[in-house]
Amino acid sequence: MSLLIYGLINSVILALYTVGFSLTYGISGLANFAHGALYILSGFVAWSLMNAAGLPFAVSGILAVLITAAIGFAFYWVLILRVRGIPLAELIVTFAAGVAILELMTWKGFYGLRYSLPVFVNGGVEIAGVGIDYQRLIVLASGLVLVIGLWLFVHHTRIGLAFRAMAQNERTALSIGIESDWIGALSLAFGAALAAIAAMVVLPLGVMESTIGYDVLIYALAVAIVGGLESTLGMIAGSFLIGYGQIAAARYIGAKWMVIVPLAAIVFVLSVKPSGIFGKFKELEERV
Amino acid sequence: MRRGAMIFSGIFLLAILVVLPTSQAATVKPIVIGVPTSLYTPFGRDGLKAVNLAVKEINAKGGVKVGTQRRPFKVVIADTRGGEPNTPVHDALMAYERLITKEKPDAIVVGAFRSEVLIAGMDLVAKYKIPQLSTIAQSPGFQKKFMKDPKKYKYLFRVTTDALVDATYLNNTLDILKKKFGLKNAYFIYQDTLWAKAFSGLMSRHCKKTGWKIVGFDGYAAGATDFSPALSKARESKVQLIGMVWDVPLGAGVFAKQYAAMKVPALLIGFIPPMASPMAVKTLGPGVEYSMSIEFPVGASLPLKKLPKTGDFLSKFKKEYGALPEAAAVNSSAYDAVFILANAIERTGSLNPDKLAAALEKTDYAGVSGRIRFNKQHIAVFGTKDPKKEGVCVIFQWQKDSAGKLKRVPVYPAFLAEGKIQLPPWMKK
Amino acid sequence: MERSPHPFFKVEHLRKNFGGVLAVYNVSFELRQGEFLGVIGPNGSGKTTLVNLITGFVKPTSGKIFFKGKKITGKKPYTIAGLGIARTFQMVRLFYNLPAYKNLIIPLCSSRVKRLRGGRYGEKDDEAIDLLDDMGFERDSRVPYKDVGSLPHGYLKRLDLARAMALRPDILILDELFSGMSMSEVASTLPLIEKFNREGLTIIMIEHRLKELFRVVDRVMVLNFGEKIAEGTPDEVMQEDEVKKAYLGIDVEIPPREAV
Amino acid sequence: MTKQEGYRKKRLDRGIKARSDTLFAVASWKEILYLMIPRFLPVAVLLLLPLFLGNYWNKVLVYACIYGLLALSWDFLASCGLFSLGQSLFFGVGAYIAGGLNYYFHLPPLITIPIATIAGGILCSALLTPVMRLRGVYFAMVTLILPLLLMKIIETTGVFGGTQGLSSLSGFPHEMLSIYIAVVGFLACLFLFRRIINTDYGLILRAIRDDDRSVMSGGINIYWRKSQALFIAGAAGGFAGALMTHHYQFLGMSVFALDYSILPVAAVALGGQGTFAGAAIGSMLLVPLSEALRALGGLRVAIYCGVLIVSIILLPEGFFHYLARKYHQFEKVVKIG
Repeated sequence: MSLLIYGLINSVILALYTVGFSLTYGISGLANFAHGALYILSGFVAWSLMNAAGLPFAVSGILAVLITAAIGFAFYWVLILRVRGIPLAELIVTFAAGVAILELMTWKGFYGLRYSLPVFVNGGVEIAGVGIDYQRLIVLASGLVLVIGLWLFVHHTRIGLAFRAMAQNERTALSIGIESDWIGALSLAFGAALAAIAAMVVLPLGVMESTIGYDVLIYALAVAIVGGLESTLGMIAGSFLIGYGQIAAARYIGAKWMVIVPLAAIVFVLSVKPSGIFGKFKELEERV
Repeated sequence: MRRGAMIFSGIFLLAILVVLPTSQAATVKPIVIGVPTSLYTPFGRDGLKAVNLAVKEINAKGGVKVGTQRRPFKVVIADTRGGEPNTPVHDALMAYERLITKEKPDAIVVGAFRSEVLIAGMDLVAKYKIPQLSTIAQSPGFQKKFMKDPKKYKYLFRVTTDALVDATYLNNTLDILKKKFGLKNAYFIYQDTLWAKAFSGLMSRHCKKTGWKIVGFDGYAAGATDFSPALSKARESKVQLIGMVWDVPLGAGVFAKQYAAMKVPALLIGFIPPMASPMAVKTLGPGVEYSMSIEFPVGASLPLKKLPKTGDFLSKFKKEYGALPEAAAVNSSAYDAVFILANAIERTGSLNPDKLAAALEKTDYAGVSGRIRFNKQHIAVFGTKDPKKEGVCVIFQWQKDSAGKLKRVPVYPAFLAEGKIQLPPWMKK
Repeated sequence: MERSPHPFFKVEHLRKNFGGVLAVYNVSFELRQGEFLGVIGPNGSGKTTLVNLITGFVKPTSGKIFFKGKKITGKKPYTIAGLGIARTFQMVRLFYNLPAYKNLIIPLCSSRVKRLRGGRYGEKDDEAIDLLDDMGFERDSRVPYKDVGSLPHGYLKRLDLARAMALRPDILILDELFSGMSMSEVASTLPLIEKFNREGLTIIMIEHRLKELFRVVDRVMVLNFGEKIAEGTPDEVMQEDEVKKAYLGIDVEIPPREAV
Repeated sequence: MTKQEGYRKKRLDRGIKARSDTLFAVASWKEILYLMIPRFLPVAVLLLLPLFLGNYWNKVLVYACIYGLLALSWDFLASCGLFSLGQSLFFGVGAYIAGGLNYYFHLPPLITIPIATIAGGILCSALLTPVMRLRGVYFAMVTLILPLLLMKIIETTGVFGGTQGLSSLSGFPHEMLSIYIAVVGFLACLFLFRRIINTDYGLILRAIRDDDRSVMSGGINIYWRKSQALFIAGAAGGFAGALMTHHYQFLGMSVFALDYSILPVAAVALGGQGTFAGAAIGSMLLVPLSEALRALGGLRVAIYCGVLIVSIILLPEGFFHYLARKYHQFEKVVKIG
């Protein structure tokens, strides 16, 4: 039972890690390798606001999300725009920017025992004999809300539809008056905001450390690749596979093997079915 | 391409500025102490602060007497990067070597954070013949390598505790718990790195010998972020005690919070930095109550009434830097190391490494962490008996005081204890 | 020519769908050695897909292809090329930053050519220049040494043909070789292809310029919406109602074979 | 970028450049020097440098050569269209082979290094063969992940000393020997790669990068060729790893660290891709620079990344191409009109 529940929570956490990454990729085809860095950056922004400016967590959390979104937006205009359309240069630039952010944070001293965001509600309940804290239930709920909200947003709002048009065909989108650079920048801003939201709900589970950024990136990549990039269904499937895989590996093989699961999954999927579980035919052709 | 050229020349200018030596009008040549360590880990950061504090004190008194002349200390630093095991060891060695060849330190203190860097760096230090008093890494691998060629490695000393000592303290506490409260189911979790594994291995072996039932013994990778498998297993199998050894902040923090959240009805004991830290209540919330942790050696972050020196050191530290050290480990060792070095220099009256090493061997210094002498393997003698005879550690528990505020209360050994071990109410039947 | 028990080249019930779109549907045909087959059809009728299927660039959904009695379906493009099925590309695929003759080095380095040369060690560069000479690249001019990027389009098409011929193929597949060529370029290239055919090369030619095509081919196959709707000599084929329907409005004049 | 009204800059090739491109007869000593200096001067400097540098800067030189080898190996893979983000894979595999042989079988460095070079190349091409059909970003991702995976596997299973690594490996009998092995190995690799890529063999590799379908239709087994390229690049990386292991007499799982993947890419981006000389210059600039910046501690990695971003965005052609153009051309300001 605990396997079931904690597997679910682990999966939702992975989905939260990934949702911003795959939104950005789905809309503008940009694999944002600075995703993990933005995630943890938002955590430290919130922490700084709380501790330096003395704001309550609710306010600083929201501010952190907005600031991260703005950083994502600026990031596009300052850096990505100049290498747009060269996938490899995009990858290297985002990756390098992410590593630079993480190393700068380490250098600034955001590495230690005192960085932690408070949980929303203290305490916990018992479900079917398994102890679970309210924060994890909040993570579960927000994961659900975010995925559904994203679906509604993409399918039922004007800007969401513009996003979809863009995702399907950039040239057509241009011809009906959708500015691709704006959409690209917005997609990165939304991706960054989602990363920040994930950070706000997931980070209170533990303490913060700049190196989390690397892990988040790898988890996001693992989920996105295993499920098939940019497919929402694939993202959900990917996070469940890896999430349960990790918990099961920890329980039945040995806890050390948890970290191997996502890495092995990436390598396995890319070498066997590069388009991922729910990837479409088109992607397969492009990748191989 | 003018812009590109400008950027490049800019980078080069910056480089030149950085390498240019800063001129100093020093009349007396200072004694240079090198501090190569992972400056961004709490251990390295606070270790450096402790060193600076000691140096300031010594210099205020006019410095160290070398022969007839009084010379001040000067601290030079090098960042060996990374608290995680995945930062390159070669790079750390390079930083070490740069420090040694460029700054020409007369001695090195603090030293590596990760055991593998300490051990890999031993050859380097021996090659350049620089006395080194390392104060962070706890791996017993040090002694093992030392004994292979004691002559070659004679410049290397370790001032702080060894994982073996830490484990003895915990084992003795386990004995008390067993006797006093009749606990018998234990679960061990450790960070899958060398010293932590050695540490927890000693604990579990001791438990096996003394009649505990070991329900689980799990190594988690240093980057682990979910401990629910172990915690749910512990919960299901009615574990009464969880032993945990960890040093990377991240995993320990998640564990501490998750342990509290999942309400595992077991007593927590071990070395969990965020939980032992003076800031634990602020960082992790009230869930830390009743958890027990070791501080090695004494004086790292917890002022003890029965050892006034620890209080002195920590109040000076707090006055200088505005807060207590973050981690409940090794800070007092870094402070002591500087004094031990000064002491040895004054005794031998020379900075010659061979003479200095010989003088260090004869060290007998009453420091913050107890009386420091070195054994044949060049590690400081630590024990559980008497701070006047050896270095000591302490085990404390988070308890509520009369005002309901959470405080760290020393509970073991008896000569340091200020309170009794309390069993959480949810464990009493 | 001795008769082998197997047909030289045979396609059986070949079928390919991309997603829901049927690109090639149930196409079967056979080729004798030395035969010259033309493939025609309106745009989007699956001609290029057929070439890609035969040369292994696209894997068929179902169906089989045999070459000299051996099944070659599902084999990798380089294996098929190595067996002796060479092709040109509708949109030429050349290396624009290399001199023209260096483009031929690639097939000349293949194991097939190495085998056919019989271990004879010769200058590959010379052989490349010779080949280009055959295609009408004047040997003494600097044209073969020029970077491909600076050559006019007609040259590119002929270079692509030379590249295919460098492989010393048994079957040559020409995918709209003449598209984008001027009349005079076509006029100089066509005899070349005829010459290859006379020397025993089996050729499959996909072409929109029916006039030129009908002048050289033995047989024509007509595709429409991925299906084979007719096959036979040029005269026979153009009589069929379905073909007329597919080529609605196109009035094709069929010249006598020998009248070049 | 200069805003002179009515004037513009004009760039002209020097006469000798135009002639030396196609003709091999040179007329005077001056011209011979013009052609030879850029080739021989750096080599001579590099060979003489160890005699004059101090102990520490000699270490930096070795470091630069080792990163240079990784950068060359990156550039070689890139020449056939395989963009890797995991040079540390090659590096680490070579290091573990050499270190393992030395630790468990006590073979001397002069035997382990050649074995690590060859076996490292074979092992790397075998490891990457399943993903060879991936292109661009996907290949980069796999190569980024693979070394991490190997690192975690070593951490988890504890093979080869686990997290602690193996120490007290044998070093070179003489300090100068190790420096010269690094320098000569680096130069040999540079010239070998430049040679390979200009032969017909190299031509095919470059063609695979440009258009693999066209190469396939030429009857060339591109996967076989790619695995050969992986072998060559892997051997260079493995050599670097083996050298580093013996140089520091230590082997740990950190040989798979991100640093060994990022720095070579940064070096190539800085120096310019596709000529190997760029990769060499890039690493010879970047490594000493980063050593000079060592005082800044952990900030250095951030600075590599900064250099990488700046050189990709502002100087996409790289330092080498920029220098080469300056060398072969002169500029003059001409009036427009």
